[in-house]
Amino acid sequence: MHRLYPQKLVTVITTDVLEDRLVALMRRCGASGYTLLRARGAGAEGLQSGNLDVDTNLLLKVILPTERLTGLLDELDALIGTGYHLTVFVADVAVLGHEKFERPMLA
Amino acid sequence: MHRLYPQKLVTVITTDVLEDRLVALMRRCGASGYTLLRARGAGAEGLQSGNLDVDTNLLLKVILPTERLTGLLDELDALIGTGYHLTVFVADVAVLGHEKFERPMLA
Amino acid sequence: MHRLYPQKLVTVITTDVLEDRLVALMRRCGASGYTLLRARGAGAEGLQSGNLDVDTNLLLKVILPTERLTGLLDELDALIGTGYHLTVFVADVAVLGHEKFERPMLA
Amino acid sequence: MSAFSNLLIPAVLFFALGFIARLIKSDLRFPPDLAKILSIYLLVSIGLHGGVELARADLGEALAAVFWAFALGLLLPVIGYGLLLATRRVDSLDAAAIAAHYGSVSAGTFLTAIAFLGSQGVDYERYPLIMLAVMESPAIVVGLLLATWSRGRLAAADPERVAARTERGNGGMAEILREAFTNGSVVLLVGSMLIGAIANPKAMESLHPFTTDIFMGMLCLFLLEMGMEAARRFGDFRRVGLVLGGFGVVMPLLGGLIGVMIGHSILGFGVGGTTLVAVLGASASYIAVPPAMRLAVPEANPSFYLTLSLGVTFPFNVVVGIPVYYHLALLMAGGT
Amino acid sequence: MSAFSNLLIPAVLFFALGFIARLIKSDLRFPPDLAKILSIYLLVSIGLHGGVELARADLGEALAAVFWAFALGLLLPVIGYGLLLATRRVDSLDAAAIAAHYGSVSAGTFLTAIAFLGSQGVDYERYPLIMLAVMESPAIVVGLLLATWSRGRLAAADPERVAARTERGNGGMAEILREAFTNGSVVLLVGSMLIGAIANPKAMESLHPFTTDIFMGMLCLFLLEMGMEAARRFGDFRRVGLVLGGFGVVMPLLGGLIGVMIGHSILGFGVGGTTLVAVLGASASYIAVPPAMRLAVPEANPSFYLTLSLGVTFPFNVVVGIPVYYHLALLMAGGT
Amino acid sequence: MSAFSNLLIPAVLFFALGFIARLIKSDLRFPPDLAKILSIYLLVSIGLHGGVELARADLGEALAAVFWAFALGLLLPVIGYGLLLATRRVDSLDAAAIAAHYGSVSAGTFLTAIAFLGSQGVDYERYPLIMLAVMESPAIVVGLLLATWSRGRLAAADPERVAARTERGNGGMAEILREAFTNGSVVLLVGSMLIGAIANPKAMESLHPFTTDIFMGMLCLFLLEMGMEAARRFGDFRRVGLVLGGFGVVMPLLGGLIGVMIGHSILGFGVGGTTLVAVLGASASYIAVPPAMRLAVPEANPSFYLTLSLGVTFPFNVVVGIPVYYHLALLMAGGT
Ligand SMILES: Nc1ncnc2c1ncn2[C@@H]1O[C@H](COP(=O)(O)O)[C@@H](O)[C@H]1O
Ligand SMILES: Nc1ncnc2c1ncn2[C@@H]1O[C@H](COP(=O)(O)O)[C@@H](O)[C@H]1O
Ligand SMILES: Nc1ncnc2c1ncn2[C@@H]1O[C@H](COP(=O)(O)O)[C@@H](O)[C@H]1O
Ligand code: NA
Ligand code: NA
Ligand code: NA
Repeated sequence: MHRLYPQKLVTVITTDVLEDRLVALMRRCGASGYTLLRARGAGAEGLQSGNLDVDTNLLLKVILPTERLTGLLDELDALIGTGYHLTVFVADVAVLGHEKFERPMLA
Repeated sequence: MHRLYPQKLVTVITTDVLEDRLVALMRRCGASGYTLLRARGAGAEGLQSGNLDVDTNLLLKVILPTERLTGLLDELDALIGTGYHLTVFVADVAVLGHEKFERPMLA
Repeated sequence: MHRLYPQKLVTVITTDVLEDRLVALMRRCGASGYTLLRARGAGAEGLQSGNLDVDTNLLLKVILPTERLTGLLDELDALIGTGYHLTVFVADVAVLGHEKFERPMLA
Repeated sequence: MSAFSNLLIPAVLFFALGFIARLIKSDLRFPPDLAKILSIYLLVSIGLHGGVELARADLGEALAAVFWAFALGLLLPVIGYGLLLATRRVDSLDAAAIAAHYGSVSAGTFLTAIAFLGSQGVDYERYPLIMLAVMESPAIVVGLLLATWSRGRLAAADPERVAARTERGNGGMAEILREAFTNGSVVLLVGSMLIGAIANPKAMESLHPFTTDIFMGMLCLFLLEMGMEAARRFGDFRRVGLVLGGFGVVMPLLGGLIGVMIGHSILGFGVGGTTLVAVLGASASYIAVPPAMRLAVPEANPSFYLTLSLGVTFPFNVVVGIPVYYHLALLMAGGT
Repeated sequence: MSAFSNLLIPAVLFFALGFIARLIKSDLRFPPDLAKILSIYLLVSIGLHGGVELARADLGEALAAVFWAFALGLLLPVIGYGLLLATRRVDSLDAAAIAAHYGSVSAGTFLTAIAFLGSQGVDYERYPLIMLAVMESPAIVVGLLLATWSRGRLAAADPERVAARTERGNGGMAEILREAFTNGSVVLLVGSMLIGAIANPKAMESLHPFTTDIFMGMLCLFLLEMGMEAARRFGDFRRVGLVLGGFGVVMPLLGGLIGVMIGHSILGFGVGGTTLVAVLGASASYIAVPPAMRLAVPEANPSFYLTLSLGVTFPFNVVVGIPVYYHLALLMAGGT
Repeated sequence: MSAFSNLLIPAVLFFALGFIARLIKSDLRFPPDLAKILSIYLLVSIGLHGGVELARADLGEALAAVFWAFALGLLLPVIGYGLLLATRRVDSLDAAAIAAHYGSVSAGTFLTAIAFLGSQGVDYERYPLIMLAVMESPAIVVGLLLATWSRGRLAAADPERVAARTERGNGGMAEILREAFTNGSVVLLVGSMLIGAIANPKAMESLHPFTTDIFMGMLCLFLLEMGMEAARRFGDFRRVGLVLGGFGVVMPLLGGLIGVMIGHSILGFGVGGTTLVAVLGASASYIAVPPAMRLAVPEANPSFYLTLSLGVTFPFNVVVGIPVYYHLALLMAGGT
């Protein structure tokens, strides 16, 4: 059978104005990397049409070993606590080559 | 532990010509918001290279409380019934701040 | 109840230089289609800012009947074996209209 | 000689470059938005030019041109639909969707024809610019009517299959008309034309470097990308097959012929204007009509209409068709 | 007559076209990056022009212009904040974020005003170009100060709610200043201005076709997209309500009036220059300030400030405001 | 003085602006496609110019230029590979991938050099334009050969590690050659050059405003973005270390020296042409070669070659290198 290992996939959707802050947060939480997608959408803060610098969303995906999840969620919670609007959800995934996701990014 | 609540993540992939129709559908089904990503791809309808207005795909993500899922799937089924090609899949996710996803968007 | 059938969603994140190769691989593995999203990110190979041809990532999503998963993962493993960096993860999803995903693409 | 000189026009050469780049499997790629940006630029620029001409135009002649543009847009899809059903290679909904493309026009082909006339030193009437703006919508409407009618016939034959569809419908006739006339490229082209017609002429002059001077370069880039796109679609030719592929060549020739007759005999244009009307008849839309069909005739398979319009008819017109229509126009002019 | 002729300027007409396209629910869409690309182009071009003027400017007059630009940028948000709190329709953090937009400027509106003056054959002083570059940052700083102050008051009233916030903070004053002055569009505008001022004049001439000749066309495309964006935001009007919507009209009139007084009476500009200073006062930022507020005042709801600045004040200024400020300037000039 | 005047060229100043914007952590960002669009524009424009020159060129001289371009493209990667292995900071596959970049060229650097010569009022031969188009591919081929050879040596040393690799291979030599010569930017540059050479000269003139008049402005925007990108890469300097960073400065000096000798002594160019050949030798590719290496030498870490080529060598050449090569060329010219 394949070497598929269970890990957590955390997805964050928010305004792309927060990009630098979120990336710093990922580093702090020991992620081995992260992926950013440009997004649009709508929600409590209204329409994000993606045409202006201020109304473009980003969707961040990060795969983490389960034991680092709590740390990440704590930080995201704190960010939400200061007033930022984040859509955050966690899914169970099975990764190929799990060691890759256990090595934190170079600072 | 974290306040992670189980909800449903529905993903729809189709031609972006349907954007307005899908967004209206999300509102009708009581979603609290939605996220759109630009996509390309291929499938039964051939290549969608993303270079022309007609062959760009969109990928829509919506998080819903489980009890609203059936209504949404009914509508999507109806759309498929009229001839549109939609790729639809549902995943279980755990969200942070579940009340957020229970408040329908303003009409 | 809805006709939701369990299938596998495989996500591959890597440099978009590999696009043609990955698409060919999807065809070989009998996928009924695939979806590509443009992405940025960072990982072991450093920053992929998305501004140059060489540092743009792509995120590929493919839905497969469970029995075709092993073939796909074997091929992806082989690609990783030749030195390419791929982030690969598999999730369980429930699809609408499962026959759609069982018909391989036209070659 | 003139057929050959077609291939010395930069715009045509860039189209060929794009096509060849795909054939030799080059990894040349355009960012996905570039084609969209260039096509917005081209539509706005042609619109403004058309508007300036409109403001100067003779009302009677302009109305005649508009009338015949409408007529072409209504007639050609019906002919195309008939031909397609006769091939027995597509069902009637696919036929309706494909046919609509041929009643509309391709701005890229039209502009290449203008560059061709320029390189031949042939002058042309400006009315075809107005006709271009008019011809997008009628074909969409006819296409949707043909589709509705086909659906009715299919429903009669097999009530099960189209039940869901007829029940919910896709909006009535009013909705169809609204969509045909508010189509993005129609709005851009017609809107720019109105602006060109009513705006302060001095202010319009300040737009000249943007809309005219750099125009040829923008067109070259656009055709480069379109060459790649055409080759990509041409690769789907197998799906379409030889008979249907033949339609992609016969239909523009037919449309071109009808266009020559209308341009020369009815509208009384010279060789240049007649060539342009022929190109309006011959060319098939790949920008405005496809999304409209995708929305309103979802049962039709887009790879059919995109392959035919973009992969077959477009390159045929750019490389072979334009000089042919020009020679037809010359013949007619000589013949009177 | 001059109010009407405003509507014959292509740039204004394209704005209207974009607005109308959304109203009639056209499927016209711009690729998401096009607005960003056009706005980079416009900022660089204005910056270079401003720089060339700066190099030629009288130091004393330039300093006076800069001083009053600062003053406007500091004063207007405070007035706006007061007015907004008086409406009792938004809480104080929303008021701070909205107010900041009105102390800053909209390059699109400013450029439309220049096109308007051009169409009227009215000459203008170049100092407002420099003022434009200066006015982005002070308003951001004031906005952040107002937000910090509001947060303090809220914390006093309800210690629970803002606890997390005050504890972690959003960076101190130094950070706020750094962010206000390294804002992307500030860097682009001020940087291009410096380049325009120090670069080799002969080399600058080689940029002329890019920065000047095609400028009007680029502005038209930009306003077309902004028209669509404004209409999209205008659709959120319900959320904002009539009273707040009224602020979006009253505030620019007030800012325009103050601008006319500063331009005419203090800086001693002619009708053209005075009109431009009025537009600086009247217009609200929709490019530089919103991201700054989103980052630093996350508690404020962006749909308020975007709807007001982009959906109400921007169209108001482009269609009604500019001719009004021009007439005010004429009145003042006549009155002396 | 001339070294200083380099810094008064708008293109160089915009590069600096982009670099500084990142250093001061401005949130200035370009939409991701803008750099790609600008680079397509620049390649097409240089290609067309080169083609026009090619059509006029003396065949013997052109062939000599092409021959020496090939020679430079083949020689420099070999030198670079040797130097890199000597540093003992990278393994042989990384060395092969990095070295390939230095045999190829950077169009951005080349164009900045042309702007520099323009600002100095120095004329130049046109053959280097043709050499630019030729130099992309040979370096890719040499890079792949070096990588294949390194892989062989690694396999001999440690058969396990590269087993999978050698077994499946990455396509044979034929595939390598095809990929090197169908590389997107090679196709764009060589294709445009052919079009420029064969197209109708009158039609080419209509492209002039697009390819020439607005060129400098487009170059400035491109360099602005590249300045940001260089700074971003420069931030990865730590990963690369001082020794390797030193290579990023020594290698272009070496390449520039060899280029000066070839340009002056072998090809007999004047100061302008010699400077440009030096820049061809000195500059490192950051557009064509990186994707080719990424595909064909996946074992090499892209952050090495991108940091060196884009973060070190590119800014070094733009700010320091070009005036240095120019002075070398002056020296040589004086010395004969
Ligand atoms: N129910 C939802 N499903 C998917 N995406 C959502 C949902 N709610 C919000 N979002 C995304 O999260 C962003 C911020 O949401 P909000 O904070 O509610 O404005 C929106 O612009 C959407 O892109
Ligand atoms: N098996 C699949 N996996 C992932 N995406 C798919 C799959 N099949 C179809 N799609 C996506 O759904 C779009 C529409 O599919 P289709 O209706 O089959 O043409 C395609 O263009 C793809 O982007
Ligand atoms: N832990 C992670 N979570 C999400 N995406 C990742 C992760 N690690 C790597 N990636 C993505 O995969 C790409 C290649 O990763 P790498 O091979 O580690 O450089 C990166 O550029 C990211 O987009
Ligand atoms: Na037609
Ligand atoms: Na203001
Ligand atoms: Na080199």
